Amino acid sequence: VAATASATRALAAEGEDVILNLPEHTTGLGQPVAALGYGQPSKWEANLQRRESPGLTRVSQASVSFTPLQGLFGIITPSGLHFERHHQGWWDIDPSKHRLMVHGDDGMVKRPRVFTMDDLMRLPSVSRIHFIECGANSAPEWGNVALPSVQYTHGMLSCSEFTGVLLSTLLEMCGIDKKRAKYVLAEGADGSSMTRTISIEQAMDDVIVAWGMNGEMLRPENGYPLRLVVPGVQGVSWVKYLRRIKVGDMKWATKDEAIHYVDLMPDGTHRQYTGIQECKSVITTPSGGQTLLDRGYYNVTGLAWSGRGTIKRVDVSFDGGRNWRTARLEGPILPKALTRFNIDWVWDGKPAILQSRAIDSTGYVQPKINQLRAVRGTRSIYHQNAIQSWLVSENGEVSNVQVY
Amino acid sequence: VAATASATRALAAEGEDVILNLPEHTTGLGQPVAALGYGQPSKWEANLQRRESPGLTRVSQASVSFTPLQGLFGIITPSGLHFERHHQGWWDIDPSKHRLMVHGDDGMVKRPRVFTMDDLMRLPSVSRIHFIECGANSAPEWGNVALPSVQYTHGMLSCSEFTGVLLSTLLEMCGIDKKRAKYVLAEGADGSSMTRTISIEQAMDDVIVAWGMNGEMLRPENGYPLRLVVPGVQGVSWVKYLRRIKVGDMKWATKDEAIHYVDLMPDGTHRQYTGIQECKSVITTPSGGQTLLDRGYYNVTGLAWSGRGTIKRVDVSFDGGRNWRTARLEGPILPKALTRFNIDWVWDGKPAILQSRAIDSTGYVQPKINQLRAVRGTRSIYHQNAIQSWLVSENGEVSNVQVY
Amino acid sequence: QANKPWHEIGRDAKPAEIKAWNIDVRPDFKGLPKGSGSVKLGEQVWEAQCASCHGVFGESNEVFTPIVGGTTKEDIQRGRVKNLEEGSNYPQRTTMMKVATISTLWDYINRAMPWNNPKSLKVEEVYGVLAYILNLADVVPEDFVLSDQNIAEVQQRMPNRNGMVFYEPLWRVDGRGDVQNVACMRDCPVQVSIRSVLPEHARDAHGNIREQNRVIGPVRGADTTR
Amino acid sequence: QANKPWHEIGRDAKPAEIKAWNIDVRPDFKGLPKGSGSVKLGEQVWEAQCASCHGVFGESNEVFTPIVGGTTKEDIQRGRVKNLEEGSNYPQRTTMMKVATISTLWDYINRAMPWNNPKSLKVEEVYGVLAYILNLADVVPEDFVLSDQNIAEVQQRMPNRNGMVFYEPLWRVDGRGDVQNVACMRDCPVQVSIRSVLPEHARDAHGNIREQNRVIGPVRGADTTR
Ligand code: HEC
Ligand code: HEC
Ligand SMILES: [Ca+2]
Ligand SMILES: [Ca+2]
Ligand SMILES: [Ca+2]
Ligand SMILES: [Ca+2]
Ligand SMILES: [Ca+2]
Ligand SMILES: [Ca+2]
Ligand SMILES: [Co+2]
Ligand SMILES: [Co+2]
Repeated sequence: VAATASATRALAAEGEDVILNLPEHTTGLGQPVAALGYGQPSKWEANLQRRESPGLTRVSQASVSFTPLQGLFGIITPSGLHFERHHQGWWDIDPSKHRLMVHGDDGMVKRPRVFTMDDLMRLPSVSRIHFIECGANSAPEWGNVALPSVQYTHGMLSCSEFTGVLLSTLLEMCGIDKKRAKYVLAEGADGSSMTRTISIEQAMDDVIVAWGMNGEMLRPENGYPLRLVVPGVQGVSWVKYLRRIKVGDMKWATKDEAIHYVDLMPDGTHRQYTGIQECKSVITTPSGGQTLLDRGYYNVTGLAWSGRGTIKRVDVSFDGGRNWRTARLEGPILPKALTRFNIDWVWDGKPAILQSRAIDSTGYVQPKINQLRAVRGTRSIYHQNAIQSWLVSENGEVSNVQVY
Repeated sequence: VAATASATRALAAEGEDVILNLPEHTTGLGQPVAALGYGQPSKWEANLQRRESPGLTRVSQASVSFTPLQGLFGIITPSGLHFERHHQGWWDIDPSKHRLMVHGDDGMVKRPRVFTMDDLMRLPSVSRIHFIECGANSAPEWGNVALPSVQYTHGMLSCSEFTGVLLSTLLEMCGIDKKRAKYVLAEGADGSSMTRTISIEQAMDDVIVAWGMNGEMLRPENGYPLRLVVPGVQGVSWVKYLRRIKVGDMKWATKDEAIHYVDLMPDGTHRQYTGIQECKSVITTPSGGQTLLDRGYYNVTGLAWSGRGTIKRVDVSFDGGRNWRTARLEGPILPKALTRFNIDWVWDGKPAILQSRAIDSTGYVQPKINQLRAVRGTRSIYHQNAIQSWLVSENGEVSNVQVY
Repeated sequence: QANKPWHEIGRDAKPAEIKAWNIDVRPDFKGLPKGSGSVKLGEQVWEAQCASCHGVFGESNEVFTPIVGGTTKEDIQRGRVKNLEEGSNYPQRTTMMKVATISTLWDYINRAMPWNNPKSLKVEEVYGVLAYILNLADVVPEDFVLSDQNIAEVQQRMPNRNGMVFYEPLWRVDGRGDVQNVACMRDCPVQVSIRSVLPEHARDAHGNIREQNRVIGPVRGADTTR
Repeated sequence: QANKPWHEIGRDAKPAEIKAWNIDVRPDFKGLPKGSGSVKLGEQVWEAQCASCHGVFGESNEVFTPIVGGTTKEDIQRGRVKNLEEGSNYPQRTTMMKVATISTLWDYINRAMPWNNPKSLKVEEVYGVLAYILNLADVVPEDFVLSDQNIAEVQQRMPNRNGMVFYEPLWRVDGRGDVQNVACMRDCPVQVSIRSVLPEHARDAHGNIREQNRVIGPVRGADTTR
């Protein structure tokens, strides 16, 4: 035993075992190409999963699973980890049987039309990178800190390259009454036949009837074979399994714009039709529930986005908002898309409070939670875009706090 | 029977069954969130797989699987469909045991260092979208047409968002001898311990030591947990399972830069160290082996890229290169990344020959196969970046032809 | 202006097809099918097809937030729900407390309920079960028959009918919200102490965060079981 | 110039560690371990560990292109392989026809072969098996002992040693290649007829293309079994 122990010590002094003794993969023959016709992540990555937040909803078919932002890089969300929000469960629809109808009552649409997927995919298409964020992202923290990690505080957020035909192309070919048309209703083919009102201005601008996501078809959980992409607007408007577009002259006050996704104000009124996701950012590493390995240098990294345009600047504070430095932005910086930021930090082992603050192309500066509360109270659920604070304790553990 | 048939006819006159009889997914409850913690493509997409080209190689651990470009959208390649090229098989390496060594003989590196993944992932990182193309992409067609579809003619091509530390950051912190350092050797940890020479200019410019691909860690087939990203340069230089960076003053003439990836010229000499992937493009839909459904309008779409910079313009011909129109480019248009193009086309039912021709930021115009041959002959295997021609026959079937 | 070259792609929708899908009902009742249903019929439907999830009195919090509760006769008169005001101790925000437009309920029940068998109700059943819900909330009497003829009147009794405000700045992309910070960079005014921390019981409520982080990298997940 | 704040990340490499991994051998033989191996030893190694894949005489095309073949005594004198010239009918481009640098072979055999058991050869076995390959190609005689002392001389007998050209424009990102087109837009000069078509037997050689295309969209895969 003594001999073995000293042999081990000698080896350690010489260097690391994983270098000195070549591993099996350096001295053997690996697996063939196309072992997996459709590849999977490494088995060592199994911790990165989308997960439900226990207690948030009562049934999993009307629930949310959150994207593990704590472990992601860049701006593209792996489609397998795209957050989910279903109201009546998800389906894997036979795309050859799927139809899209475009119409309107009372001659609002001159030529009501039906499109197959074959038809739609022949039309002139665009490919654009956009974020999608649930209007209720960060909702549990209007009042106090409630959630342990960035997966649950900010994980109803994803960003993908979408491909499809502009809704304006469809509306124009169906001949809408441009004088009377004010709104569009988008309707899904799931059990809830989810419906949402879109303004005609945005419908004629950058809304996409999309089939492609990150180079392939949409995933079933995200609306295969067809969903609406409404850049900058809360996820619930991005109707999945899109089956119908109806043109009209009045907002529809659908269930999810009359009972939910309405913001309760201090005076007891609800704000209705608050679709825009305002400028927001969050540090993803280090973040809540993570532990720093050591003192010293860290590349602090995070995401910034704005439903109103592009990200112009992100500042980061390490002292709870007293002093700020401007972070590096990675390209591409695109409208209504996530932007990745990075900033140098040397941790001296003392407690520190990390915050990020984004500024968008309109000049809007991401607010503090107390500024939001001063106007909107603590009960509005939706559109919580406050600066997030992470406390790094002396033991290196990072936890969720509110500081302002 | 007569009654049933006439009932069916009546229904058909009224409209389509798939609209009039609501499907199960519109009248039932679907699946819960997080049914799959890591999601998968729709079962209806199973035809889109990466596949080997029979006869190209003799053993599948030293082979290629091709990306199904015929069915992809935008510029991001789904990681599960990223093409594979292995020389001694792939591995799923335990990342906690993986090490990167940076060193050089004779004091070429002042401070030879060993990095764990923990170390590397603390360093300042960048996230950038780049294409990777095998130097042998399109190789079987230097002489004559040989392959039935764009998956096999051009499918050693993918494009992802990569995240990692710039190689220059590592070289600077290890203290290289800037006067004497001329080249860098990159070495993998697989059985072949793949080695490639990189110029110090590029090593100090945009080469990335990457762990992230499309938001998550690299897939095992693509080098998990660490690979080199050498923008604009043929895929074989993007060493997977990267274990070692050595700084030196002479090119190494490794097996894959002295026996393969050398270009045989008409005079019997080989060109050595021909790494750059020059400007190229291809129409992906419609493409070889596809059949148009009908006459009429099509959005013709494809990809363009250049190892020397950005794509400035893509022209498309429908008459075998006699007349050309300029295509729409989708954003973002990034250096050494794929660019998606689209162009309107109305098929009149007559035979047509489709070609695309890319122009990059250096002014280089993608050549015709006869122009390539006039200089390089037909035996150089690598760097076949000729204009691709697709013949649309009267029956709508598209086939691979050469026209110039 | 000439038609685009893709003008002929797709096909005209047939009247029966539009009819089959054109189910939406607007706040002005455009789209509402003619018909009626009594509270009594509604009670039968509710007990057979809704109560298992929503509770016999629409009070259940098991499967979803309660449908009924928290509204008063006074609310029905004012058209504003007092329990939505700050300081209210009512434990839930029920459907009837929030919804301002009766069309929303008709449309939604018709398209989406029962949850596990949506679009199975007949028109009179939708009227009836909505009448039943409204009766539970004291909006209509027990012997009421809701119909396309009287629904506009009932709308005038919705407890929160005056509770909605259209807030344009968050509807328009080019709007400007009501909350904005300034980009102070040095010695900015903040309180030194931490205002809120993660409650101890919440630390482990989402499982062990250690198992939700990568096994390599600059950080590890904290072992939240300890 | 000050160190960057991340200067201390990582750790110094230990000499034994560098030695364990520093295996590359350059064309100037930097990195080549001292030692030697005979053709005779190489023959034993080859027959036991290489021939099953590469053939007894390095001629096999079963697992990879042949290692040996296609070179002549004349090539060895000239340092250029005639069979690489245009019009040659030699069926394969073997390793020995192409490789200009003997270091490449030493380095590669040492790091990668045998394919299913790489890095298992002793230094003298690498010298020996390389000597054996060179003997098969008539570069060295049967009784030769290859060593770090004489390898530079043997380099001077490599059949294709003068066959490599460094082509800088495809090495440098800012280079400019030798083939370029002009962006003609109207009435460009092209031949009307098709120069090459997919051979009939190649149509189905990759499986049925119908099954390699999506079941929806603007196109279908052609049924290439018909
Ligand atoms: C199997 C369970 C189940 C049954 C049966 C059921 N519901 Fe529901 N109901 C739900 C769930 C879950 C939701 C929330 C769906 C969502 O998240 O969008 C809901 C939502 C509703 C809502 C909207 C509530 C709100 O505030 O958004 C109404 C109204 C409603 N149900 C009425 C009915 C009626 C009427 C019936 C019977 C005809 C019925 N439900 C049967 C589960 C059920
Ligand atoms: C199990 C099969 C197998 C065995 C055993 C094997 N090889 Fe190989 N060898 C291969 C394959 C496959 C390749 C090509 C690898 C690649 O694609 O990079 C190769 C490549 C080579 C090459 C480079 C050829 C070229 O042109 O790139 C040399 C030299 C070589 N082997 C020598 C040897 C020697 C010496 C041995 C025994 C000590 C050996 N091989 C044993 C399969 C084998
Ligand atoms: Ca071994
Ligand atoms: Ca659950
Ligand atoms: Ca340390
Ligand atoms: Ca049903
Ligand atoms: Ca095979
Ligand atoms: Ca047609
Ligand atoms: Co939502
Ligand atoms: Co290659």
